[in-house]
Amino acid sequence: QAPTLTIAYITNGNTNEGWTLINNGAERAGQAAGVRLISVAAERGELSRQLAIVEDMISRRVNAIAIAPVDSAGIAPAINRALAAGIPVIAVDTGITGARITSYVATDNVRAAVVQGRWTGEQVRDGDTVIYITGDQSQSTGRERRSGFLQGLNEVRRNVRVVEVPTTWDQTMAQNGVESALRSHRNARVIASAWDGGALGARAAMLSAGLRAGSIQIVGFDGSPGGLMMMRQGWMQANVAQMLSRIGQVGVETAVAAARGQTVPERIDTGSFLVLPANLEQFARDSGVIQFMRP
Amino acid sequence: MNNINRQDWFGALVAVVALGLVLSVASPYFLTAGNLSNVLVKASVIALLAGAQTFVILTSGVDLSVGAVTALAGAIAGHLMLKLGVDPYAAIAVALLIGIGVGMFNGYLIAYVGIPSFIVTLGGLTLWRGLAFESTGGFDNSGLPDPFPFIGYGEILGIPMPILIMLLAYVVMAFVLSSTRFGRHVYAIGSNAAGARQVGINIRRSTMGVYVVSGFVCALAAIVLMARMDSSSGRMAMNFELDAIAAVILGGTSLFGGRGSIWGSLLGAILITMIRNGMNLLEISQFKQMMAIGAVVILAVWIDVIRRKRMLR
Amino acid sequence: MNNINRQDWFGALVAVVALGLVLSVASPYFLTAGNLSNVLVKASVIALLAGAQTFVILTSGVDLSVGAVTALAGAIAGHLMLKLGVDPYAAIAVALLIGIGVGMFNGYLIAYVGIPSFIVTLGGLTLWRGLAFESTGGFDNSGLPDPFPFIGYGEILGIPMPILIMLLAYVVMAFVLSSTRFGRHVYAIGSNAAGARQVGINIRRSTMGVYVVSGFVCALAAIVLMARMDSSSGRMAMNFELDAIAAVILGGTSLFGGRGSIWGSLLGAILITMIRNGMNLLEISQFKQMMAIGAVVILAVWIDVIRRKRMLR
Amino acid sequence: MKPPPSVLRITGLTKHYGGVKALTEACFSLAAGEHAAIVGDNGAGKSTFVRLITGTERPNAGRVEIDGREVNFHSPLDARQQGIETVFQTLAIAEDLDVASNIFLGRELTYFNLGPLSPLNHKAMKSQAAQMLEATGVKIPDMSEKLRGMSGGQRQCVAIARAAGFARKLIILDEPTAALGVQETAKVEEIIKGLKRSGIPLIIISHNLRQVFDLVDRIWVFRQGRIIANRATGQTNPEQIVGLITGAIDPASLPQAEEQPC
Amino acid sequence: MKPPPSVLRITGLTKHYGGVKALTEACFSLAAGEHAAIVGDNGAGKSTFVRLITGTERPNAGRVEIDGREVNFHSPLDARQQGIETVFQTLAIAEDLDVASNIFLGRELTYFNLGPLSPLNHKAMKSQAAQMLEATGVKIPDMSEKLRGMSGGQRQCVAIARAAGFARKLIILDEPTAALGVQETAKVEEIIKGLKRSGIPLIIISHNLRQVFDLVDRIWVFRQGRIIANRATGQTNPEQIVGLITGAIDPASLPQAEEQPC
Ligand SMILES: Nc1ncnc2c1ncn2[C@@H]1O[C@H](COP(=O)(O)OP(=O)(O)OP(=O)(O)O)[C@@H](O)[C@H]1O
Ligand SMILES: Nc1ncnc2c1ncn2[C@@H]1O[C@H](COP(=O)(O)OP(=O)(O)OP(=O)(O)O)[C@@H](O)[C@H]1O
Ligand SMILES: [Mg+2]
Ligand SMILES: [Mg+2]
Repeated sequence: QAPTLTIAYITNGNTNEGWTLINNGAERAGQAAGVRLISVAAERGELSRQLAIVEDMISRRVNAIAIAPVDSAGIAPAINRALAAGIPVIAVDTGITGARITSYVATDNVRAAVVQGRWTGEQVRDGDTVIYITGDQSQSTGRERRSGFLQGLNEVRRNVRVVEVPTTWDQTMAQNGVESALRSHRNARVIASAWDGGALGARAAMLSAGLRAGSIQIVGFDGSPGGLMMMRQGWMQANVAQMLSRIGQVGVETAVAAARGQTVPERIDTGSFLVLPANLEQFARDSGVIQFMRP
Repeated sequence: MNNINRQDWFGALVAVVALGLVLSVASPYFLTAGNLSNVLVKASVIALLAGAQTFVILTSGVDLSVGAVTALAGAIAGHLMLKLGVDPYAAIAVALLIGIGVGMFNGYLIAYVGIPSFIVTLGGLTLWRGLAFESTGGFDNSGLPDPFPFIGYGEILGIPMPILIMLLAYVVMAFVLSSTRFGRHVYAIGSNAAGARQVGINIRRSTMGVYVVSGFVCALAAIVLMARMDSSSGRMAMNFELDAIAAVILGGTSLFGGRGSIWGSLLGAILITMIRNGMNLLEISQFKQMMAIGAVVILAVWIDVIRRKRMLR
Repeated sequence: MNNINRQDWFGALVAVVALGLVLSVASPYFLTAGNLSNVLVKASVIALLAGAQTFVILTSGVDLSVGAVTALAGAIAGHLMLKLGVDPYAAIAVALLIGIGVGMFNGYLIAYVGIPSFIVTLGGLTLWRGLAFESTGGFDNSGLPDPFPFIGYGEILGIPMPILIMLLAYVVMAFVLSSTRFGRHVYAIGSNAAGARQVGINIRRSTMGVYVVSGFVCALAAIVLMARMDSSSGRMAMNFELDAIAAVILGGTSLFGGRGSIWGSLLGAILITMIRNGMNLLEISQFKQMMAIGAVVILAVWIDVIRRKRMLR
Repeated sequence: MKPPPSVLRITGLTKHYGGVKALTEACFSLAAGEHAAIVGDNGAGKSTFVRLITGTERPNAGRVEIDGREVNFHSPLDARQQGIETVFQTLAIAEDLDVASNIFLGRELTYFNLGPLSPLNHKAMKSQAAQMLEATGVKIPDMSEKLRGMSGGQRQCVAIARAAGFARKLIILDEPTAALGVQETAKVEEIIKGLKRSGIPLIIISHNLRQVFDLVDRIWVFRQGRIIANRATGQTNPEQIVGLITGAIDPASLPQAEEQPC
Repeated sequence: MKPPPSVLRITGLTKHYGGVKALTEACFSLAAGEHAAIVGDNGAGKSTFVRLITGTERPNAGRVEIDGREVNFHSPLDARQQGIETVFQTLAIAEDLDVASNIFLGRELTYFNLGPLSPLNHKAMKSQAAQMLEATGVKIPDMSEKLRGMSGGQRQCVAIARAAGFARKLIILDEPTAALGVQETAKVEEIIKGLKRSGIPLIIISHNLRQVFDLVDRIWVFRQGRIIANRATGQTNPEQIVGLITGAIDPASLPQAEEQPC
């Protein structure tokens, strides 16, 4: 009988709902596969801390590493040392540049954001105003979602004024920004957010401006319980859902497979899904997010 | 010598007015009907935290845990209401008790054990936020029941509730600081702790009191903030501690204790909110916003320093 | 009375040893061959920043911008080398000059204009990081040319380069603080700035010097950090300022200036690194880790405080 | 004849700081209504003695009795609650507060009692402070200024006014007139004589022998951390006291009968 | 007869803090080798005068000449570079440093000169500090202790030793013996007499008239922020000076011929 495999799952320390779901998926996959899963986080999203964790895991000779890098490029030297030590490395959610990793499991952020942009474009006419709540532009996820969104929007409508609300993935920042934006752009038709927390902020901003649910359309990104709840209550009209717990689950499954010496694909797109009120309940059930939503 | 321009907070007042003028020239929307009250509403949470912080800084301490305590009180209250179906008023009471409890914990370690406030509250910064995440599993709770919508968006006599709550807290805090025995002792401890002890002030009890006030006001801020966000989570009020401290110092209170006033902190909080808010009105990009915020904070105090020097001549 | 256990840093030493014992009992991986030198390598960047911070805190100032300055120097050096093809040694020189330049800016505003150090460096905290992002467009630069791989992973006489650089800097800083005129004035300013001025110390020049040292050492830390990460970006060293300050205070230096030693800060940095590292070894989950780190920081000082009280009896 | 009951009796009081023996086995007593002086070289341990009996610091050993009952002050708060007021050599003033606030520090006048939240009666404090200060003879041009800018003598008078105004059981003055001018010194000596008349016992530390002989009933001599002798003022003279302070006179050579036992 | 050249000449020196007139139109002069005393009530403006002429604070108006040349001190550093040493009433000591470091504060002995980075000669400083302190007669049990724990007199002696050891051009002492014991006061007076013999001019502020008449050539009287009179010690007496200080004697009633003009 083979000894139990040890798999390291190293997350990036993000503490929002989306990441909670991804991490839950990873842990469930670890249990299901019957491996020993060491699950650790780079505290406060600090790269050098994550580097230190990877090095610890190398010295512990784990059988495979699944990692959500804090920084695509910065993690590369440690990853290269892990690979050199014969440890397969699977990137989860965020890619790694500068290292030939075993596999990359994620939503294609650009592709998903293009869907968000197209949907938005279909809701507006030329000359309309759209508010876009931007994720942190110092991170590739934030940059990819923004460029994908703008790309998709421009494919459908060229003459749209986009008012950007910059944030660092912070809900209060999003709320304050949208409040200001609504003040100077009362005619905004759609608020798009780079993540669901921003959408929650947008709803609060509408509340404080005395606007009713639906008077401005909100489109989210993530498919997190909070976002889907908003849709259920009529505050959100569309949500580009990532298969959140699937990302974590597939990431760990792929790591287990690689540790067992099986060959795994270099890129696994866990896909995205445009959730609309019509297919909301179905999606919530199928993705398992429903267990985190209040009835 | 109580001329208005000799007050510690006069610089903050000038900065608020000056920045207000700049913004209303730069953006036609700044002076619109609701925006001024809007600035106050947005400032209300930072203002509450800055008010709490003022007590602490006046005793020459510092409370780095205000943001984390806000998150803990808010996250648990939200979790109780939405996940466990607890009555909202009971949840509010629990939040306030959490604030008082954390304040007592901080106060005990600082006043009775003698650990520096910086360490206790730096530890608290991650300890309480970690607890907030742990106890909610990292999930948000949105769509809060009554009376939260009223607290967040209601009005009494045309004054939005967040402003009302904040001003009420300020009036009480200002009274306590300027006109009660406890307030007097707060200043004395910050000015000369050893001396205050020698004349027979119970500096331990007063210091404890300061952190309890801080914890309680943080919980109050948590209630206002979650009502405003219509949701709560362990991520609430992230990094608010530095804004709160900056507001206090912009308001003219000395970081070394003993000198300053609470109304200055309110002005400081408004100033910081206007800076952040103004950037959004001007649609400045994320990175340029960061730079501008830093520069304006330095500039505001720079002008104040020059003014004071002039005055001394 | 120079018994080792009366030194300010003795508490940190005890905590390091105690935590080391706990970790090697709890996790078989802690004492593996390379792990001890590994802890030192990991501590090197925080240690450098804590060393810089020690100078500032001894004058009763505080430098909240150390992380941001590190990011600015590192991000620009990386951008110069990889995007603009500048020679690595020239880029290193530029990084060091940036550190000195920011230090002079801080020092000027604090010593000559008279703005509180908290405000100048709080403004700098976002100002410099914003500038780092802005000038690199928010993009990373990875795969650094020679000599960075050697700086990050090379060894001389079996000692890893990051440790070597850090220790060298510490020896120089310790000498400057304990055995030069400048070092003596740093302590005097922190102890009694008005008095130091009255006896004819040029407190402005010395204060300026302190911030220049801080800026320079931050740039040095940036070079070590980017070499270790084999990349640089504006996100480098995020939130390191609180760790650096905590290391200094854990090391026994008083936040009010005039008292403390630089070797304590090294011990403090090692302690903080071990705490964070130990949590990973013990496989504590993310939220519990946050709580544990906060609790251990408080606990470390708690024990020290009790030890000192015992000693006084 | 039975000796009058001691207000304060101290035996074996000892305080060492690391290797520095600030005070060793001090033994002292003060009768009801008695005014005593403590004299001695710089560094003889006089202020340390004051800090120990007011609870500012804890002794390494020793026993303090007030009115025949042992007391164990953990902080100056305990001493103050027993009615002991002190002017410390370091004055214990809050530089950021004004004169009235300093005089009433820890004893604020309030409109009614709500514990720590009692509302202050600013007006009463201001007028009473002015009155109390007047007794010291010092002139303060603007009473609402903070103490930070005040002259050395002005600060010292604030501390004296405070202690003199609130003492009930015992008042301790550590070099109260060191920074005072001729007029102010005379006024403060008047205050001390007034306390004598009202029967409040007092301990004064002073380097001014003229003052000591003018004011007190008994002189205690400290030397190198020990209390080496005490003499009733009437039975000694300045030369003898100086000799004891400097060590030129061996205390053992003096008649023991005149010593106050303790 | 031509008057001897003035080392220090001050005219119209004025300093107001808000509404408090600490010093108004002060006029003062000091001849080469002369020792002068400044006397006056608490709050009369004596320490303010010292702070102004040492550059610690800037005057609102007035002119300071040293050796006949106008000087404009922007900080105490400028004064020190001219060889002026001062014992401030607030002592200007760093409580966290030990005795030797305090005595050599700002004048550290070094092995060789590298500007601010000059390496300190700890040994030389320690031994010289012990010597300089001995002259003041104070006993300090452990020279390597920090000043924080030291007694009032010990601190004051550290500041005196520092000033006396480094003065070249002028030495200013603000109530130097206020906290000193009998022996130490005598020793410090010895030091002052030594300075007189070596021809170093000196200004002493003191409330002790016995001391003043013993030590100096001329007495300047401050009253309510003004210099109202000056008298050569030989031509006056303590009663007259007390009268001037308290205002009992009108300075205009005194013969003007004996006044030192300035
Ligand atoms: N906290 C302390 N740490 C170390 N030494 C101390 C401390 N407090 C006092 N000492 C030492 O104890 C001795 C007695 O000091 P104390 O202040 O009692 O003297 P004093 O008699 O009041 O002198 P003075 O007349 O100068 O005020 C001195 O040698 C002093 O240096
Ligand atoms: N920084 C300041 N702010 C306000 N008032 C001040 C300041 N400095 C001095 N004063 C006032 O100026 C006057 C003169 O003070 P100064 O210290 O010169 O007196 P002094 O003659 O030295 O008295 P003493 O004999 O008590 O030391 C006092 O009334 C004092 O309160
Ligand atoms: Mg004393
Ligand atoms: Mg004076």
